[in-house]
Amino acid sequence: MSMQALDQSEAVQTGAYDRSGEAPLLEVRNLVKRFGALVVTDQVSLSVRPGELHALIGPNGAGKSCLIGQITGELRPDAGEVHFRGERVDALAVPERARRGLARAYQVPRLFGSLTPEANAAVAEISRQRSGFRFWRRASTDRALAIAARAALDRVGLGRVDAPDPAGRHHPRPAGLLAHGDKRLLELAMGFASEPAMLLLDEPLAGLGPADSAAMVSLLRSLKGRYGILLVEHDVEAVFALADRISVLVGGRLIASGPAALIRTDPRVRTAYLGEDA
Amino acid sequence: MHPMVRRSAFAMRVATVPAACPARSAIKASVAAAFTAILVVSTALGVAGTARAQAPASIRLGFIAAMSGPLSVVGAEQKRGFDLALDHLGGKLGGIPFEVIQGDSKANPTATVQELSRLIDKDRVDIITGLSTSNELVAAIKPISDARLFFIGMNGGPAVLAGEQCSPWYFNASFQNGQLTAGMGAYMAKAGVKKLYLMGMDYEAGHEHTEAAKKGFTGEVVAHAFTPIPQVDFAADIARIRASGADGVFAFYPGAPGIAFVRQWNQAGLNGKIALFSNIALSEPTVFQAQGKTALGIVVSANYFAGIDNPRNRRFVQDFRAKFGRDPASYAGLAYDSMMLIDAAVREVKGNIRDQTAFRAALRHANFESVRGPFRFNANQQPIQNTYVTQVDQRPDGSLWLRQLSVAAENAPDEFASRCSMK
Amino acid sequence: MLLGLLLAVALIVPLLGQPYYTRLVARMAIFGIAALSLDLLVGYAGLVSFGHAAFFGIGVYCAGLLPMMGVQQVWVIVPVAMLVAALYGALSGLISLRASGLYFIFITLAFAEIVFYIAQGLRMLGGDDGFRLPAPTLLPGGASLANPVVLAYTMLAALVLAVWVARRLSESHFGQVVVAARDNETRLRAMGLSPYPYRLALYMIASALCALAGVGFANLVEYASPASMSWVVSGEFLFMVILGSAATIVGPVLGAVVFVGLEQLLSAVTEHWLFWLGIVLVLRVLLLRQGIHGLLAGGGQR
Amino acid sequence: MTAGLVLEQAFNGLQFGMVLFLMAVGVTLAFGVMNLINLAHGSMLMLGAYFIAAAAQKITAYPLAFVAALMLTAVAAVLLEVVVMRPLYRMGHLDQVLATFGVSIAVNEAVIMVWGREAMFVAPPDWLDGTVALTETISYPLYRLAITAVAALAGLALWLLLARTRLGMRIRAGAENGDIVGALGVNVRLLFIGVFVISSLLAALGGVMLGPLIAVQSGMGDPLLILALAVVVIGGVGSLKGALVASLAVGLIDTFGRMIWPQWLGDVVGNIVANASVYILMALVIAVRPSGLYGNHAA
Repeated sequence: MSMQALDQSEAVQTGAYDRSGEAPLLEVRNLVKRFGALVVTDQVSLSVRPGELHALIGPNGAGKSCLIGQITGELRPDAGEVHFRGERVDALAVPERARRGLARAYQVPRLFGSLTPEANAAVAEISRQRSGFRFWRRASTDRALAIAARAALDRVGLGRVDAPDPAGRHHPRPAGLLAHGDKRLLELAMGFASEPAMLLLDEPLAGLGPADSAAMVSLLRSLKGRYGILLVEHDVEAVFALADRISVLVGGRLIASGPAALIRTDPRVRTAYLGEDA
Repeated sequence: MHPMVRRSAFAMRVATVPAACPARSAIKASVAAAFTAILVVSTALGVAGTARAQAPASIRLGFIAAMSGPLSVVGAEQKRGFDLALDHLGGKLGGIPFEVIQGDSKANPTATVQELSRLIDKDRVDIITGLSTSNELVAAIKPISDARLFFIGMNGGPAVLAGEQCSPWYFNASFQNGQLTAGMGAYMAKAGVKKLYLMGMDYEAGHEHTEAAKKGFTGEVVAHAFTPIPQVDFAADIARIRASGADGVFAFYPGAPGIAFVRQWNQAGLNGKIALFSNIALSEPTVFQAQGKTALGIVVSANYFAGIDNPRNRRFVQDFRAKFGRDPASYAGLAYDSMMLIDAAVREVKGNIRDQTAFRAALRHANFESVRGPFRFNANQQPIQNTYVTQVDQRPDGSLWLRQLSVAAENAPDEFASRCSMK
Repeated sequence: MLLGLLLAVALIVPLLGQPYYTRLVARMAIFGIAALSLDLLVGYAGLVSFGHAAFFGIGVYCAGLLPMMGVQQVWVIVPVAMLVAALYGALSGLISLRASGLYFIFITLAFAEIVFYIAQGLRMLGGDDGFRLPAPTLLPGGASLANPVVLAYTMLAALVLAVWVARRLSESHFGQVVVAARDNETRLRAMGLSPYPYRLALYMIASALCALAGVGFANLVEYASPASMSWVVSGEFLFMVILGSAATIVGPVLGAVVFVGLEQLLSAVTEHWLFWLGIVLVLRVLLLRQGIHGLLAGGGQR
Repeated sequence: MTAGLVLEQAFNGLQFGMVLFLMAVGVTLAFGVMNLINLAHGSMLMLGAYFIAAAAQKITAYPLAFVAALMLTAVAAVLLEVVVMRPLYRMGHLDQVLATFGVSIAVNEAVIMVWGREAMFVAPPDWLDGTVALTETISYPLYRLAITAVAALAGLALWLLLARTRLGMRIRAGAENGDIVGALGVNVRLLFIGVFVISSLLAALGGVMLGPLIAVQSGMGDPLLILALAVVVIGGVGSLKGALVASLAVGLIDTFGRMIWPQWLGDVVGNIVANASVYILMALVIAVRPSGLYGNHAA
């Protein structure tokens, strides 16, 4: 197992403490992104400390997904810097940033639709242990792989999906046919399997029913403190319940940032954003 | 202009789409049945075929030509000549009853080999004749020789098969590629051409034909150009011809490119300004309909054309016209000749073709009356024959025909005979 | 079960002493290997290559050229052919794999056409006419692949081996990554894997495997020409894969068997066989959505 | 190379490019709007040529035969759309490639079954059968100029249709999202038939115009289709501008390349490069821009 994997597990284990004084895990400085005349990211700076759950809220079209895209590397910023674990990463490609510990969940879950949930998690494990160029060993009978995949599924409560039916037969269902909530959980599980330092979650509650929603909130709560999390979410109630810190993005510009209590009472936020609801 | 925005779904489906509506599945079931049947039949054929008995009482003649695919024009014309020969032979080959097993070479060398395997191994033919293109021949001679069967070629003859790779099993009853054009170089020089522009399709036969046209030409060759096989627009080449200052062009373009070349030559207004020469491949009866009047005046050389004057040919052409409504192309004439050659050889050995030494000797004698006039085989079993110069002309009824201008080469062998080890 | 039956028939046929059918079996096995190698790309990686015949042709030309230099041993010819194909696969793959979807389909066609025109331009090798194989490939012990029985068994063995290797490959860690990249490239990237090196490796493997089929084909027809790498042949390979159903390994082999059989049957019945072949293609796509393999495998479940 | 020759070759390259454009624009339109890869597009060119050859035997007035040929092609296109193409729109590219390849070989064989194997004759109209003087020494076939002009007019008409008419707006909207157009009350089925017919007519127009120039024969459209596909990929799939630029580029590069490469590289290598030049160009473009010159999406 590589040195990097050890580093990462250390980061996970030590995540439970309050680290407000520590160096940030992720730091975004003066990021700018334009599409023609439209400025979707306008001098945005923000940071996420280890173990912190930092929520990013804002109306539709505020540029939240674009910001996440620039952090993961799917979009190239026009100006500004992205630092992750003390290293400048804005010139790196998506996979390289991911390998440094950035894991992402998408608004619409992105899965390997034809593979079973277990195999989905196994691919994440293959990615983590860099065994993609093993040409001969069967993935399905690789015990180490199966254990890791199972553990990842269990962690999000997805162990049941792949279980044998009452008659004892095994019907592995392709991930593409899972229920929406399960797809989202599976995507999270795959994020964990790569033992990341940080999770970027793009609206994990969107489209979930009340039961699934509650399960997801409790899962997020359990993750809090162990990973740095940047959470984009529309469900304001959930955000205020979960977040250590909240930043408000309106029209590509960060108009406020701070602890939940401060944001709730911030007059600019109330007029610009929460006002719509109130 | 508006760049169109498009959906960017590259959907690779996984093979787990469930069957939808019941009406469809009924169709599916029948298609399924059909596919399964094909699967079973195509493999079971292997078992069924073994029971086939042999019938040595009559001769089994294999006839293989390009009956499908882009060059099937040639195969179809060969078949016409072949069929007319069957009529004239009255169901007997050298006095012996015979059976024809037909194959389709598809103008594709590998398909040719496969089809030959069917004729040789499964249908157990005694003699094979046909083939339409040079590349088919290159691929075909080896398996035929290995099977120790005689093959009588009906069209074309690449240099390698006349020279280094000549085979005692291969008799070319048509022409070695260079023979179609033998003597044309001297003829063009005599006709007053000072600067000659040579061009042809970029494949082996194209090189051989244009190379042959160069022989004996005393003037200046200003260019020797080749165009890719699929090219059908010759505007750029015609421009270069004009710019080269050539006063004569020799162009080798069989089939569709030939039609295109002649039409475009005409449209560029070069008819009558620059003399256009070729061999029979460029302008012959199968393309007369498509070339129409644009072909008038083109001078082509040939080892066979409908206007050759001898009793055998008069009968052949007359019956061909009666049956198909136009003059035979050389493909038909040479196919007819091949059959007559086989007929004569079988007659000479009194049907005992199993005596291969005698049968080979009989084939070499070529004791038949050819529609093309004088014909005999050289030591390499390629023809020794005349090459005629003809010009596309018009009859009073508007139809085109080839008028003989002169004889370019008389009783001439091919140039590669000395490279062949056969004596 | 059906496969076992098919294999049994294939094994028995060469014993019957009917070279035509023995060659037919060899032909089916050869195209089976070619179709299977294309299935690795089309089925497992979602890479629709319209230029796979280039690698087949490279195999054919290697089997034709090496004997000119006095090399006939299968242990030299096959590795050389596979290596050359893999190298051209790497070279063309480096560029092709940057493109996707429709662009990939036609850039692979372009690379195949480039090889085609090079082969056609090689006048010392007969240009478009091609050339006769100077000598067949020899197995250790001296058995010649020009002997249809030897060839049929050799190619059947190679096919069985190829099916086994392809199975293992598709189920390996590597295979899982390749399938994952087909299903969702974005997810794979976000997980830290760039699909590019895996696809390139697969492209090279598929190219090499197809060259193996090409060596067999050269010995079957004892002849090499650019015709063996034309875009029509690439299209036929795709047809075999789809006819049998992609991403199943044995499906494309079935597809190859049926294609070769169908071509024989149709062209024996009518000279307009191309018309009917076209109709069969359309019907396969419109009506038989799961291919022959799906039909046989899924028949009971409906 | 004299200036006169360069001028004449430029005209030739332009004319070749414009014919390619007629083909390519149909390919790109069908892909843009219906997401369809159509390998049967070459068959539509061939049908156009066969129809004018057949029509010209019955109708002596060229303009009437011209219209008849296009109308017959339109009928064939509607039939093809309804029977085969429509279900393909929702399928993957692989299925489309195979099914349309099947259509192509079936249609190629069908014309043989109807009209025989030998090539058909089409004459250009008398009033176009002459030459015009480009320079004092060089005259150029009037008919080739007419082809360039007709192709340019067709391109212009298409642009006007897309940019200035309601139908064009719908086609463009359909390209963006077929479902939304359906919700707005536009009959998507009819719209798709319309686009398929327009795209087929452009190819058939190419066939009608090329009829007197090349051999009207089975499979005549296929080499042009392959080139048109290369053009579409070089220009960027779905982009009309890309199709125009790439068509002209390919036309000119091919025409001049045949003169230049053999001179620079010798006969053997030069001919190989000249023959493969379109594909080499395609590989170079894709190496630099994987979505073609004007394509901004992964197609």
